[in-house]
Amino acid sequence: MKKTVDEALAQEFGLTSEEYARVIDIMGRTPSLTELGVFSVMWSEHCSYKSSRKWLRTLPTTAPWVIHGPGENAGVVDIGEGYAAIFKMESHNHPSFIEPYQGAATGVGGILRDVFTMGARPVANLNALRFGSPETPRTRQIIDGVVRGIGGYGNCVGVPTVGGEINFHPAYDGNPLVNAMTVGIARKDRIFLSAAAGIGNPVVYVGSRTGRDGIHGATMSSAEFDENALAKRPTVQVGDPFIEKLLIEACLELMATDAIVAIQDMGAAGLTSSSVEMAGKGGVGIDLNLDDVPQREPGMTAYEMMLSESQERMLMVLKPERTEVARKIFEKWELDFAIIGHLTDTGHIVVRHKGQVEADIPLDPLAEQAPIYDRPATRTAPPAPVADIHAPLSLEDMLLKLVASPDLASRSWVWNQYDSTVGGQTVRRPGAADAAIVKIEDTSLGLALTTDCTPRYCQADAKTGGAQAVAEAWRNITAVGARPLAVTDNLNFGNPEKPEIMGQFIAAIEGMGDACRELDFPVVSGNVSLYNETRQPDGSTMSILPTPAIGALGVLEDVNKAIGLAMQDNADIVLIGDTKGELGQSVWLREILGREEGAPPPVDLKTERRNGDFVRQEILAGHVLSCHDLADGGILVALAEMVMADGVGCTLESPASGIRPEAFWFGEDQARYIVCVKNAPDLCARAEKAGVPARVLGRSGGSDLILPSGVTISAARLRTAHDSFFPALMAS
Amino acid sequence: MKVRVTVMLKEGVLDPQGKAIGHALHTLGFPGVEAVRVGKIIDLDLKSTDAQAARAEAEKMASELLANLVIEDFTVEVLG
Amino acid sequence: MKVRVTVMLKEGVLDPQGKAIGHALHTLGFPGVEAVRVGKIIDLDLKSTDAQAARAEAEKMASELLANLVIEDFTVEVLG
Amino acid sequence: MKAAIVVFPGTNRERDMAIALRRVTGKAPVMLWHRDTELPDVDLVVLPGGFSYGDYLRCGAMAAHSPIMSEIRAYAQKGGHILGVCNGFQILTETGLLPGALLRNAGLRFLSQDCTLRVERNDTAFTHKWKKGDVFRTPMAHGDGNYTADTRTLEQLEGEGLVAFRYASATGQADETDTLTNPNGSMNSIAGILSQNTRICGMMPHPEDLVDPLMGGEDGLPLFTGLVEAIVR
Ligand SMILES: Nc1ncnc2c1ncn2[C@@H]1O[C@H](COP(=O)(O)OP(=O)(O)O)[C@@H](O)[C@H]1O
Ligand SMILES: [Mg+2]
Repeated sequence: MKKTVDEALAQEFGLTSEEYARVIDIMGRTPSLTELGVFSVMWSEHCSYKSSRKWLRTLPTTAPWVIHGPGENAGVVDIGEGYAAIFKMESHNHPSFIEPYQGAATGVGGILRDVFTMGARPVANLNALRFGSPETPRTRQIIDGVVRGIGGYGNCVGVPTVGGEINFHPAYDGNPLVNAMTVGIARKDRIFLSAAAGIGNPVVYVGSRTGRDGIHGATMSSAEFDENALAKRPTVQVGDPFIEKLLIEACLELMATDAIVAIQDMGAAGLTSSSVEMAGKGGVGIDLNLDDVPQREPGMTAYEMMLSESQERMLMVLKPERTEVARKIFEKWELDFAIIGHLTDTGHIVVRHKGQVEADIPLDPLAEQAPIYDRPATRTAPPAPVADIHAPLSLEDMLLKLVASPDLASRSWVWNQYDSTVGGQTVRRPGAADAAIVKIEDTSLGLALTTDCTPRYCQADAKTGGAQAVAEAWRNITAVGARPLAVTDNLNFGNPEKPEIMGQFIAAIEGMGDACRELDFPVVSGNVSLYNETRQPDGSTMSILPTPAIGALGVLEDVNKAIGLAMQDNADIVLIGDTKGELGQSVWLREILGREEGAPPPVDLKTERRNGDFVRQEILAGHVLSCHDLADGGILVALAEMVMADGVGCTLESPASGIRPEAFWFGEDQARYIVCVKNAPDLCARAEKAGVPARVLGRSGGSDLILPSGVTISAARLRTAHDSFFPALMAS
Repeated sequence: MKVRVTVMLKEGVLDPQGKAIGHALHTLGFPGVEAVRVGKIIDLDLKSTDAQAARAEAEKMASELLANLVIEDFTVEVLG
Repeated sequence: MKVRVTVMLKEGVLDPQGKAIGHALHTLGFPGVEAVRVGKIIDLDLKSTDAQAARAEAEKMASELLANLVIEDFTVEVLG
Repeated sequence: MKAAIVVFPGTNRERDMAIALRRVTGKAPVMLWHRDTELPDVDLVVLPGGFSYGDYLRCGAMAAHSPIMSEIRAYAQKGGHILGVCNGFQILTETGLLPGALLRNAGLRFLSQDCTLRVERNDTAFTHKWKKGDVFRTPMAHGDGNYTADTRTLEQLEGEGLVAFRYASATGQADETDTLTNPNGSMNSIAGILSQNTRICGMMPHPEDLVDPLMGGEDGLPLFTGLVEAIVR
């Protein structure tokens, strides 16, 4: 199978004519097949961020506590006591549609490697998921596979899965989103980077063997390449969490020695991107001899090995005199270990196989001349406000319907398949607080972790939606008493070559950037997933809702001060923040009136900050028994969630707000929290001083939620409604 | 009719189980093992009394549910 | 030699997987399924070139590791 | 009490177990590697939870053949105390040190949730801090915890009182057919069993993950404080 390299092949590989011309210019000749493969993956959207880079650069990425921002395998922040938290989120959307179990599983595997490659022991996983209409059988299959896959991988490697989020919308029918986040912990002075150094130093391959998995998964289908080979060339990668677990332990053991100069996981575009990036960052050349690459299948070509996306592999540059120490460690863990090359001073990557030079590419132009596009963008006009609102049902019927609706129903069916306690450090499991809390062993520190995004807000107004996603994440971390430190993002959008999609993308980033700046919440890592579109039977394409998922991290200096969201007995219930009754794009509007309309609730970042800082202070001062931030579903849904958590009820007062009841109870105004306190008057006095609106909603006690009308809904009844959605869906 | 559906990973797809078992057999003192592949058997008792029909039915079940054709192949065998 | 070890749950041991598959097949519109049992295949590539020896070796592996005789039975078949 | 924890490739709850043991003994347990061929002089050997060998083939099957297991067998023969939790329990059944087997959960899904256990006897090193019939909460996290045994084995276990813990309701009712209280479908709601000399205990749930109020409670602690008291040198 000898393919001639020409422009047509370059196009099959996903390069444009101009890009191919640039390749020829850099090489000064027609590239070899392997070289073309290297260029095409390095210049793919996935590796080069060619449509997004210009805009990503506008995000704030620094703060005194940021140790490494974007550009490394994951973001690194100082959390105190000599420790750093290392975290990142990454998508595996397309693979999860093709093969939900393996797609999601390998997504978890990939993000774990991004984190432990920097020297961190992974301590928590989260996952942000978006599925199509729950009614379709294919959605159920995808949910089943994705949840099993995330659990199958995370449970086996022994990293607790402590949080995440799930939304449903028909826009995800052909494009489910699987965004996985990993958080790890390292000593602040023991962080490993990927820049190679030391001419002559050995380049070492460890982990699983290389097979023909996922070759060119990112840029083209291999079917066109050679039809007969399709069966032999699975684009689906199969994960082996057992090997990953060994790899984590072996790498951490090696990292405790001083053998490593640089290390990088082999992610997308495997050996190509890892070797090119390590050498490129270090400003050195690299020679690889593929004869020495551990191979799973006979007869693999250089092209196949360079582009394989086989999982559970890492590339390292070692100090030559420590190579044997390293080899012993990997032998102990029964993993492949091979010296496959060395660093050079040529500034080129040279790939040899069976005595032939299969590729010889200058690294600087490969990186520096990678395309960057400033794609045309059009902004979508903000939607008109909603009008003609009326409540067709009683308050209790609407509440019961909402807590059972797909986006608000209990996710316990999902998280009960994820090991959330392994490690013995999980202080708050899923559902117990707005952010999950994981203690850092041998310290008093706790990490607060969450993922957030409200895609329907982003669809209506991408800028507000981008800001809201960041604000909600910040609020969730604040609500447990933690100090928000930094975020990672996963920007999931449609085809950037469409001006309106590019417009959404740019607007969402503007909103995110504004919020991150105002809240001192820099972006330290992230991932972009574009082209999330499905061709419709009529030839048109359907794009997903713009989904800039935010993963966020905060720290508690004293983890004992963390609080949860469960209603506490015999306490005052106070609402913090102002309520205007924003029903545009609300869950209420969609679930009760069947309308997806209006403008999302405005995000006022100064208010967000003031209210949040106040709540956090109150929590850390020990005045707050429990706290829940307000989001989807508004006040009444939040109260119901607090009641359901531990079965402690409450009696609500008439709001006398001058707002329509449904707008008061279900409006999704931002920057709000509900707190349980022993002494409401004192809290309200302090709030007034701080310029923070606060009002008493009622008192806790009993086991019923009692509405101002006197109508009583038992915690048990709420729970039945809340808990039934997932099991019923998945049993059908 | 009794029908046996055998499901195996496609050639080239990583078989983590097979790999681990092969490894374990080596350390257990079976150096003569060169490769291990793991598969699934689904034995079906079908009402049908016609071998032809039973096979067709089983093939349909296999491609719709029993095998994941993205990564697996299957064979059907009528046991009688 | 290629040898196939087939491991099935013992008669009488509950097979929840088989039951679930049977159920799923019914709801998928295969009412003709009366019972389903699920088992495992372990295909071994052995260095041995002697069928007799290969079988003996596989039987030893099966009873030592591949099957748990408390709940499972196995059969060995030399594929050649 | 000197304790050792055995680590197999794929073990992942050794740290949790070490924290629980350190909490009651005040010192770090000895960590053993599956290829070790010598057991140090210890009073308790713990096989912790995890996915030894990825749970491939059968949970615990490959670990049961590790070099260290022949030492542990000899240690058992001499009357040593062994605790196997989750994957450790599976390994103990695969080695034959405890009877029966652990099948895939009846619902065919991994179960990570709290369950309640009823203490069936309190005259063993593992259970004496409780009263017979006591009920306590503990997390469980497994895909294959559905205890099964043939009728004779089951009769023997019950007849000789070798069931240590049963899944039960908060009020202590055990019902094999109730998926709420017996989530994995175990026969006779069996969650943990003992060897004939009551020195070996295997159980599926994770008391080691509930030994600290910060993590939600200390319901699992009596197992460990009890071991320290019972096994005095
Ligand atoms: N995919 C998931 N995996 C694990 N936990 C999840 C997942 N989706 C939601 N959760 C958990 O369910 C709870 C409620 O989620 P969500 O409604 O998104 O919270 P909020 O609106 O307060 O941010 C949280 O504890 C969250 O971490
Ligand atoms: Mg959230």
